[in-house]
Amino acid sequence: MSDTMKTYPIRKIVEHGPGVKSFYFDKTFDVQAGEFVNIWSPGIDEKPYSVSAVVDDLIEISVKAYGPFSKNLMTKSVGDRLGVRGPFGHRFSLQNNALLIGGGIGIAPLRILAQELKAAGKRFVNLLGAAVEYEIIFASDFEKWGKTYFTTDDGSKGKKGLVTDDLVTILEKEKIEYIYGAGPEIMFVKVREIIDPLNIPYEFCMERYMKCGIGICGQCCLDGSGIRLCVEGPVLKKEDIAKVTELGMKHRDASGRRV
Amino acid sequence: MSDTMKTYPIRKIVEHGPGVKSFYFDKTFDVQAGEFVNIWSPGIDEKPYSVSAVVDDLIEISVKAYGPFSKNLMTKSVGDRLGVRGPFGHRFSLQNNALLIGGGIGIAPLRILAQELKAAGKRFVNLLGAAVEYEIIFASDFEKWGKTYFTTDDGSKGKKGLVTDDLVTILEKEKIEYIYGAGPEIMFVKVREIIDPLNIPYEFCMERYMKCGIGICGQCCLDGSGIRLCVEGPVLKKEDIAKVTELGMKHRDASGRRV
Amino acid sequence: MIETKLLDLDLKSPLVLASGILGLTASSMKRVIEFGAGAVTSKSFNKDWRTGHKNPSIVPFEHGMLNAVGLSNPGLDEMIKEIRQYKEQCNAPIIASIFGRSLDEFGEVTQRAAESEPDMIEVNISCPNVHSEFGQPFGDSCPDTAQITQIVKKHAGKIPVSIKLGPHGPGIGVIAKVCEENGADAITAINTVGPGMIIDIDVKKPVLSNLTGGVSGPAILPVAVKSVYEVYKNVKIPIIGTGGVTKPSDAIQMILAGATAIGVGTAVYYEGIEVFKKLNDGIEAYLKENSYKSTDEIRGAAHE
Amino acid sequence: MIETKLLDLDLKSPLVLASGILGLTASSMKRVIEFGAGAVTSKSFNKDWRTGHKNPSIVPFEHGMLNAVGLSNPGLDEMIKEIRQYKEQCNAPIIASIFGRSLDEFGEVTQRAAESEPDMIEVNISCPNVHSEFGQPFGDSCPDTAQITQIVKKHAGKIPVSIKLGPHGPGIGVIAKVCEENGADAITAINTVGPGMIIDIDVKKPVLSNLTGGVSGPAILPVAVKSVYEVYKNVKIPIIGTGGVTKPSDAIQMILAGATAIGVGTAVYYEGIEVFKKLNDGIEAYLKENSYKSTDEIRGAAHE
Ligand SMILES: Cc1cc2nc3c(=O)[nH]c(=O)nc-3n(C[C@H](O)[C@H](O)[C@H](O)COP(=O)(O)OP(=O)(O)OC[C@H]3O[C@@H](n4cnc5c(N)ncnc54)[C@H](O)[C@@H]3O)c2cc1C
Ligand SMILES: Cc1cc2nc3c(=O)[nH]c(=O)nc-3n(C[C@H](O)[C@H](O)[C@H](O)COP(=O)(O)OP(=O)(O)OC[C@H]3O[C@@H](n4cnc5c(N)ncnc54)[C@H](O)[C@@H]3O)c2cc1C
Ligand SMILES: Cc1cc2nc3c(=O)[nH]c(=O)nc-3n(C[C@H](O)[C@H](O)[C@H](O)COP(=O)(O)O)c2cc1C
Ligand SMILES: Cc1cc2nc3c(=O)[nH]c(=O)nc-3n(C[C@H](O)[C@H](O)[C@H](O)COP(=O)(O)O)c2cc1C
Ligand code: FES
Ligand code: FES
Repeated sequence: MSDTMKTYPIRKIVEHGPGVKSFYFDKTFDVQAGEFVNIWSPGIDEKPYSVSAVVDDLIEISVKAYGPFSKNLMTKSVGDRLGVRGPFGHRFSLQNNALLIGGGIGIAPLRILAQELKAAGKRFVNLLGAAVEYEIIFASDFEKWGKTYFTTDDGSKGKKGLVTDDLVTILEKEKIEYIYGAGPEIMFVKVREIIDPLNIPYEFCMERYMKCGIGICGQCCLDGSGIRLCVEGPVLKKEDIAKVTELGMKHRDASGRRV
Repeated sequence: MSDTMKTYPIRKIVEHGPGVKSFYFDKTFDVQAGEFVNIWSPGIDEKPYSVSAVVDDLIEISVKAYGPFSKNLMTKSVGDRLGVRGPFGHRFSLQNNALLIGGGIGIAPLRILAQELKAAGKRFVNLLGAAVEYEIIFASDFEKWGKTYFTTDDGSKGKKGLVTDDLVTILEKEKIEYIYGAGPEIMFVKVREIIDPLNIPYEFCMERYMKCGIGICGQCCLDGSGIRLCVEGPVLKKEDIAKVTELGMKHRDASGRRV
Repeated sequence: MIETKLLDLDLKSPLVLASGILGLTASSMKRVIEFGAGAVTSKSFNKDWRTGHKNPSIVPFEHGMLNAVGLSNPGLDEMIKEIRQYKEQCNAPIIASIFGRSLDEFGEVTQRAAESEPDMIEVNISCPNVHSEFGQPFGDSCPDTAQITQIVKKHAGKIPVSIKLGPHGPGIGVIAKVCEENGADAITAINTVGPGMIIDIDVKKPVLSNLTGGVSGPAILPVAVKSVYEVYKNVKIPIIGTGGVTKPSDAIQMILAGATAIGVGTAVYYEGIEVFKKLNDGIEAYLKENSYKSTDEIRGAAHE
Repeated sequence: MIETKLLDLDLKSPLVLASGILGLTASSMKRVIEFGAGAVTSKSFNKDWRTGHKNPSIVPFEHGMLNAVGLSNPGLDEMIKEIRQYKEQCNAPIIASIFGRSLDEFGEVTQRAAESEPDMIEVNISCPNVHSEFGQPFGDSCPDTAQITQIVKKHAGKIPVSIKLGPHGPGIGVIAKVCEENGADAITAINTVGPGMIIDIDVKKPVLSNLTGGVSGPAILPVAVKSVYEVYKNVKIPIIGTGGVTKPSDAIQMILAGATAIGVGTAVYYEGIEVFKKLNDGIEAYLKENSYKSTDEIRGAAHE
């Protein structure tokens, strides 16, 4: 693990679909499900990305093209050097009979979680949703490892609709005792409305604008508890999320303003 | 071992005679025969002193009052704190059938050497000289550990005269195969005149004005080889001493001038 | 036994969270108090919000940290809200750190900041990351420092004012004296050192988006201790000694040099947010061992 | 492949022994060359010898070193002898480092030093340890720097002159430009940082007899790299990049920032006198890996 800046050549690139790619780097440190790295594109910017898998001697991150930075990453080729700092943050726990709910690129951190749950011999079920089929990355892996439900906005894969639509039924049918979530914050809000009444414990992998990633700038602190998402998070347990007074609300941008 | 400054309370003081004292400190690092420490008297100065013994959990240095600094040390009491940095420098080797030749306070480093030779089961003989009896510190220890000859300028102990007077006879009588020397440089010069023709290997513990003690200021470098006495010394082997072009000549003072 | 009186403020610990570290929100500053700080300092803010420099803006190296956040801040209005919120939830003193790009802005920001009734206003005239925009830090010039101190005092009302100085310029002792003569109630020393630069030898580019960044952390401790020593020698007003404090012995060096309170920033990275408790315990242990009743007994002792 | 041309001088390695480290005697400087340095710099000397400050005058801390030797030196006559002796025994370039307490002394010392025909004369106008005696370093003032550069050039004859700058003052880029405009042939950057202070918390006293000392070693690397970057941006003359270089990557950062040669001082303590070989090997390995033929191909590359 290294917080000091070091750049590594991209070893491999996989394109999952338009504007969704995985990048692979030499595994120079151990990493656990839920942890993230800061990716520096020299001359451009540096932003946090969850590690989505550890394959052989490579670590993988998966990026969806949103704005300037992620779009810049899409232009990178094998051999180009990117700064990789980390791993940062706090991991997922490993529970049995869990449901993994992933939305869009949020599926990335669930991929490595599934890897670890499998290795730990835990049973788990997956519920993955996205706008279109190709945004559901690693679909086949998830199916290989456990029962997997899909939803897409356009019905191009699995059921047309949102992951929350059949959530209750799946929870009962699959005898789910624990929930892991990763995706847009609006998804967490909706999921909580459903599962809080049912008293199911859970962990969500959250995102906030991050600057330092090492717990000193305060950029990622959550209102309510003051918890630093980059250190105590990005994976938060039910109890911690309950303390967050800004969930689903405006977040802070680079200046610290809520936008 | 620590080169950074740290002060320790004096645990014990032994007065050998007028202006000759041993000071004891907690043994906070391992030390070997020939190595020295830098002693800082806060507000006064800092100078190098050979470790003269390791007794139980204490390390000992032995000081003779010369000028301002050593005289200041004489005024210290048990409990007073002195800076102790080190150990610095390069140790004595441990050879069999050795003669330890000590002059004045130079006997100090020979004391710990004798300790180690004894522990290593080596046979050795001692030849110790000083101005007056009480300046021959640790006399009883040396006698306990091996055959010991004494000389004093005033005959108050052993033979009246210099250590060099009977050197040749002792070398033959005691079948000496190796020589260790510590004391005033003039003693080395005289001893070499005698033993170089006899082809006996030797090591001398030498002194030069020292500033840093850690090999960067250049104050203690010997003309000829450029060897740093504080790092490659203070114990030098015959071959290294042969390269020294300034032996017994003027030495450099704090400014670096030869005086 | 480590309770400390900073001017009229009662601090449970001499440790003050340094500006720019976890100082953006009420919740986060409250949390730092819960972990043992005696007071907190807000992130420096000015009139309008600033996005600051792009990432990388905060990068550790083997012996410290470089930062060029570029005084990013949510601006006056947001920060005042956070300070008010903090005061509702927490009664440990809070110091509002402010800056401006002009004399007028310093005055205006002070006046508005004062409305939120912070326990002290700290004036950052020494940030080395904003040269390009402001030229050399104001704190490097005696006349500028005098003017800023006056205008801030004028608008701060009864709220005490501390001027935050850097190690550079014409000599920190001289500048501190200027601050005192112009009415400053305290001095915070020091801001970051340098600035410095780290170059990645593989991509052959400076790592920080701003190219250079101020140096903080263990590497600057001796410079900070020396600065506090200089200030203490030159002024009577209390000092918030800041720079590189990571271990208890570092904090004690600061007190011996003359600091009343001790700023802690980068150590939050090296030691975790628990650093405040660790330092408190270490300072207390030192006082006990040497049978002192409070830090007052050893403040400035290194000058004797 | 690491052979370096510094002005007209041919160096087998870009590494130059920094002034004040093992630079008192011919024998010791010759030894440094044998261990892999491309050139050596003598200890700074002035007209009369100076005893300098009492010990402790050189004290490491966790991240670097503090020194306040107080420019102790055996004086002009002795040092000229040593330089002559060195040149008889060794053909690697030697740089004579000189200083003075007045303009005239700078001139006089230069003239006499020139007689011993060093390959370069380095002018130390940036030692932070002699304030009390000389006030702020000359190098903090543009007019002083201009005058000194002129008078030294006047007396140096055909021997090239490098001005040694500190990181402080009005901005090292500005000062370097002043040096260039007044005829300097090279810039050495930087001298020590700070100064700093270490206080022993048990005896409650500053450790250095001089109380404060200049900071060198790993702690100052980023400030040194930034300084070299600034100088390179502002002048055309070559730079001897100095400050905190300990690992090969440090030396490479210096070259990327714009250094032609690299000064190595405190690393002799951290890595032993073998450091020169270690650095040479590391630099060569880097050039090979990236298939460069010489350091010329990457000098200043961080500016692109
Ligand atoms: C702990 C953590 C882990 C992350 N892991 C990943 C990951 O595995 N894969 C990945 O692609 N991104 C991930 N992100 C988000 C990533 O850091 C960037 O924010 C994202 O790539 C967008 O950056 P940008 O500059 O391209 O877009 P920006 O210019 O920052 O934003 C452009 C638009 O995209 C929106 N946006 C920005 N980030 C996100 C986001 N993460 N999710 C949804 N909308 C967003 C913004 O609100 C804005 O509307 C993670 C963020 C955090 C804090
Ligand atoms: C590696 C090393 C080990 C040393 N070990 C010891 C030790 O175990 N015990 C000890 O007492 N000293 C030892 N010394 C010498 C010690 O460092 C001081 O130099 C000595 O105490 C005198 O210092 P001073 O300031 O009192 O006298 P100074 O003011 O330095 O000198 C006063 C007079 O004493 C003479 N003098 C100084 N040092 C010595 C010396 N070492 N031997 C003979 N004459 C000297 C000077 O030439 C001068 O004439 C050692 C020196 C070195 C370099
Ligand atoms: C990431 C970061 C941001 C900072 N932001 C500010 C700031 O906004 N205002 C300010 O006066 N000082 C700021 N500083 C300087 C610190 O307050 C402190 O003076 C300096 O870091 C030295 O202390 P330290 O070594 O304990 O961090 C910042 C420091 C860091 C590391
Ligand atoms: C013990 C010591 C003595 C020094 N003496 C001088 C000197 O006489 N003249 C000079 O120009 N620089 C002197 N310096 C500064 C060094 O030449 C160098 O500029 C500085 O130490 C930074 O480089 P470094 O980190 O590699 O040591 C000295 C440095 C040290 C550590
Ligand atoms: S991103 Fe800086 S504290 Fe979390
Ligand atoms: S005393 Fe400094 S090099 Fe030996």
